[in-house]
Amino acid sequence: MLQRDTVFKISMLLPLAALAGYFLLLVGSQAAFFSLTGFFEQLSQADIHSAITLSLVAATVSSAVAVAVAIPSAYALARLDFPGKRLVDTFIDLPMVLTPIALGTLILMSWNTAFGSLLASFGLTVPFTMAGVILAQFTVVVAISVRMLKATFEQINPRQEQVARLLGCSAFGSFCHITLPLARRGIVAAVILTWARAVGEFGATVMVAGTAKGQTATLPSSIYLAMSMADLPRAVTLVVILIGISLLVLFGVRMVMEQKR
Amino acid sequence: MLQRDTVFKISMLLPLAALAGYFLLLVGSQAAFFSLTGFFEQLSQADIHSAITLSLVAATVSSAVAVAVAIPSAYALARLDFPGKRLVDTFIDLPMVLTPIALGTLILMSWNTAFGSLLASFGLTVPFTMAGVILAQFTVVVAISVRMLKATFEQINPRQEQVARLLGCSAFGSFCHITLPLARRGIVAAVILTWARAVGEFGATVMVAGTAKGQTATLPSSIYLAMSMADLPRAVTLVVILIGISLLVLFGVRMVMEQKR
Amino acid sequence: MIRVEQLAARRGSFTLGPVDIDLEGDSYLTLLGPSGAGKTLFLETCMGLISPASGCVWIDGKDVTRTVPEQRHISYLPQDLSLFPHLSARDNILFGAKRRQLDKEQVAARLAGLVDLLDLHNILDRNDVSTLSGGEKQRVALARALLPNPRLLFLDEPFSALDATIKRQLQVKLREINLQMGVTILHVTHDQEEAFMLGEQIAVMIHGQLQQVGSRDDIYYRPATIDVARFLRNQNIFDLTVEEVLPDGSLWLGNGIHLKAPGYAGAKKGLRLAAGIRSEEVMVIRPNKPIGPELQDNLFHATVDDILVFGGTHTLCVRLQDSGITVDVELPNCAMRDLGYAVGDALRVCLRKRSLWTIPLESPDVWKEDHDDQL
Amino acid sequence: MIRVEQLAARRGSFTLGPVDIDLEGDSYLTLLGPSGAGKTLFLETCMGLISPASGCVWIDGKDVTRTVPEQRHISYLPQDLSLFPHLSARDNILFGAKRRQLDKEQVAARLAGLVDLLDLHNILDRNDVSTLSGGEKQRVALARALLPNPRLLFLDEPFSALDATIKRQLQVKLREINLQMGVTILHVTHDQEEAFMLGEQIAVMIHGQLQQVGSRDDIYYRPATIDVARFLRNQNIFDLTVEEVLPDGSLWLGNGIHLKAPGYAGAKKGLRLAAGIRSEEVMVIRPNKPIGPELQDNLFHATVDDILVFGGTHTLCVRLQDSGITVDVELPNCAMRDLGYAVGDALRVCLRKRSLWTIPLESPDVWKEDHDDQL
Repeated sequence: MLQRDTVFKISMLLPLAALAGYFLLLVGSQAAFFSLTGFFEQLSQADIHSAITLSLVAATVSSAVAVAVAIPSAYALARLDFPGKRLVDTFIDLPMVLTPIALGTLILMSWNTAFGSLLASFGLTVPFTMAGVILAQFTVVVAISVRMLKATFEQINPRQEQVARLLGCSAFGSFCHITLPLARRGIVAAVILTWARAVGEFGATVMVAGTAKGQTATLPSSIYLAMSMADLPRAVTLVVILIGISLLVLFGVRMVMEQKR
Repeated sequence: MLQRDTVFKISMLLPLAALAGYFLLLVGSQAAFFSLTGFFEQLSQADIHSAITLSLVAATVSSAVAVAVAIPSAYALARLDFPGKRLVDTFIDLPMVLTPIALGTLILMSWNTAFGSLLASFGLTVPFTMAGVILAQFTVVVAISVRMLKATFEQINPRQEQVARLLGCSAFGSFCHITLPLARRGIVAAVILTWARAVGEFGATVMVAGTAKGQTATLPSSIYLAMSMADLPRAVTLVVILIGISLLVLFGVRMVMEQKR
Repeated sequence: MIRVEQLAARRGSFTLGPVDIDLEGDSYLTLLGPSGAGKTLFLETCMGLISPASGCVWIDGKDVTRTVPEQRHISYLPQDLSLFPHLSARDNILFGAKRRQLDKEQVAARLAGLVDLLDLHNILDRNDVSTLSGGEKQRVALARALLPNPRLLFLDEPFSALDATIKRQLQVKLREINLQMGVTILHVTHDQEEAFMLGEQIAVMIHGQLQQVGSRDDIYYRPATIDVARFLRNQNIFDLTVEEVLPDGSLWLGNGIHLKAPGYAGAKKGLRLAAGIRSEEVMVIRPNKPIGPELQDNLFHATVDDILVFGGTHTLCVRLQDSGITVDVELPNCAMRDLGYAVGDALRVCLRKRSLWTIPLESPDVWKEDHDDQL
Repeated sequence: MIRVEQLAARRGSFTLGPVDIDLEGDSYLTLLGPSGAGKTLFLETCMGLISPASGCVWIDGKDVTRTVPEQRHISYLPQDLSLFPHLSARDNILFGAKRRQLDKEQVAARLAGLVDLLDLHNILDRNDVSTLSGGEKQRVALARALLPNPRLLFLDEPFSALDATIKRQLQVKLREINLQMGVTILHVTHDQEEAFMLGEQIAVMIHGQLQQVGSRDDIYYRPATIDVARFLRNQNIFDLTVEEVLPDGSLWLGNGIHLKAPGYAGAKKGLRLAAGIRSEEVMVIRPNKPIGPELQDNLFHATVDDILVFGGTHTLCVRLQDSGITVDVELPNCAMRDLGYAVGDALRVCLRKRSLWTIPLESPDVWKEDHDDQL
């Protein structure tokens, strides 16, 4: 409406449009290599099957454990006061800035410590096993989960929990009857995004569990294998699956967050 | 103080403590393989030098470009209304949920499109070059940058910009004189975290640019190479460098965000 | 100075206006209304921060409806002040002058004048404006708004966060600024005392509509709508019908209670209207006291139902004997001390004809408006 | 019912107390103070949501200082109501009964009673409480607080978001609940009218300190500290010294102005004190009118400096001729109409001895407290 403002608005919108266009180009660029028959042909192969299964199962387990640990941890960071809180709050972000490759290396190295022996005594072997895939994914995604849930809990008015206390709830009761229901959407969003990150995890997984076809090769590892063998049809198939999952996740999260009540 | 509350608090704090302990264990586990003489010996080698240089230069360039694109984009998402805003806002998060491996594959595939020809006509070759490292890092980190800056801009009271308008600023003037100075800390934090993510990027980089020693091998790629050749002293050195960078980044960001004014 | 014609705007599901207003130079208008009435949205639309859905804004005779905010030359003091936290107090105040590249000597002279007027001597060189006290922030924000020598100043609830003493000082200061600097002021507030003290004219906005513009006495004693009457705490509002138009133009109204009221143009037998009287205008007469002829109309026997005690006043809730209708009567403490009423006492009350206001009702729906919220 | 002894608490750099208070059963105390005075923090500490830094809380004779909130059996209505958005109106109201596993029949009977009392018939089955109007939310929250049949009800600014008509209805309802249901109410507010209307006793909290607890007249006419006097909008406050203690105990005070004031225990020549008079208690006397002996003291010749016009009252700012001191005089509109003063007019004012309050000052610093904020 106001001409001089329009120039400003356009100069802000153009970079955004360019960025969105670039992403669209990336997503579309597989179309040149994609064929529907090839896609279904690939899907019927056993090692793609096992990669899909492994990815979904491992991601589900690792993100479930991550969220289960993250809910109380995030609540503690959001609501409770304790000595060293700032230090812990900062340190817990480590996996968000440290490359997954280094995290994977550290997991392997920790295998030689008392921690590894402890896991081993439970019959859990981490290097080059599915347990390793899950541990690698958990390590990478748990921090994201804590961060998202902390923001969720911080948005809940503590007054609601306090009123519930005075109406007869214990601290635990008000957490279950008030906090968790009010955090519902944030928790669902955290589960979805954590799961998506776990599905896409590559660096740590490849370090800890390797890329043994049909055993520890997740979807991302399988892309890496396919590309390193110049098997484009397979790579395209896997990329399309992952794009599909990503778009589902993105719009799923938006739907959850915009839900009424 | 109140006994029944204490039980609740402890049951919230324990998972957090366990998590922090686990991360501490991971960070500490390299100690078994670490020796100071070995560390400096490794540091003096040429290909480690070049990996450090490449990582720092590429990450600096890619995160600078990412933030430069993200500032107007994030402002547009935070303040302006335009058709399709919700769609763009959702889609722009794609690189945050799509695995970097797939992103890297898509970049390679887009090399065969008009976009690739365009870049090539400028003399830019992406596959297996430093330009490829930068493009891969940029693609992975730009969305994080937009997300962080959008949150920053949303926290600034638009009333401040409006008052500046009435005191004689154009839309662009109020953006420069009010919005940017007020977003200062958020922008610095975004730069640091974007840079850290770029330094740690592995999946897309390895797909696009490979791991050619002394040429396109970044710090994470070098860890991967070292581990695959079972060169533990080298891997430990690189991991320690990356842990150091990560800790600096984490505490740097916290300092920036807690700064007065 | 500023004229607004059929201005309408929308925000979400809220609709403002259409609003018409015409503000002369040097005048002081307070825009009074409950929170959520659209007062701030109205200011924003006048300033060009929001595009109007329809209507025009003229400033100094020029149509500025499509002009960018920075060229409307309105100074604005928002409710949260919006001091720029990254600038010192001095740079905050000088912000407008720098952006508009005003003559430096003139600016320096004006700054010195404002420093004296608002006593900014000890504040001017403070670097971190967030450490200023509430009143200090207010004065810096006021100086920032006044430095460009505006002809038009918009104030949005400027004193809502201040304590009573400082608020009064700044209110007096504002009146002085209006008179001495010749700046036209449009002052938004939800505080009735503030609106009445400062506004030469008062405009009442409720539910996005400008319901009445007038002098203090108009607004206070002659509300134009039931919403205005309620918002201005008229406790005694009756739903009545015109029973007779008397030869002198006055009206006999009835519906349980029978009242003689001043007439209005177009009054006809059978019309429905709202009538009311402010509770401090109701006269209380002891049972056996002789009374003059001017109090013979609208005189009722009543009993005290309830007594509400306030700081400086009491409110008697009295029930009229014939109709059972309850009337609130406000008495200053000194009168209450003399009269010494208790619950159950008998007395007479007079709803003096000249104190009654009437509002013709076009539709009976206005009575329902707040029905959901009535106990 | 509830007794608090030397209770102190901290939040950030703010310190509350130490506070002592003793509230009888069935009583209604309003805790009045400006925002930021620590009123909410005080409630939270009493309820056990905040650990006190020191001091004790007794409820019904039991020391509950270390008891968890849910076992203190206090019902709480916070300022934002904090209705549970994921529950229906009915489930909100019944939340406490379910958690405490109260007898179902008793609960049903009590619910029916509350539905009648608060007219919840059309609201009870609403699923999304966020769609209720302000007054409806208020009634649901009140019902939720009252359902467990509390003996102690804490209200934190319950009506601050409501419009005047609905506010008054709910205030009257609250008084009824206090009297009929025998619930002891501690009601926090910054609204003086509300505090005076509802509180049998009023406690004034400023800067985290309980500065005065007393009846309406005590608070209104005999403030205990200068902070209280200022907060209650005493416009006329003088800084004086005792010049003479008269044989009947009254005092001659001076410092520019000379006033005869009621005495107090411990008054001695040379002591410094603050004295004041409410502006509506200042009497205005026309220049030539004869006056009775009770007005002979503290009578001053004065001129009108300024006139502030409010809704139902005018305030004359008059300057006393001898001392040059300015005194505010509040006149109701009817008196102002009769007297018809204009700026510059001469008149006499009487600061009646019995209307004067005095506050002995231990340290002269109290005058400086707000100095930074004075224009």
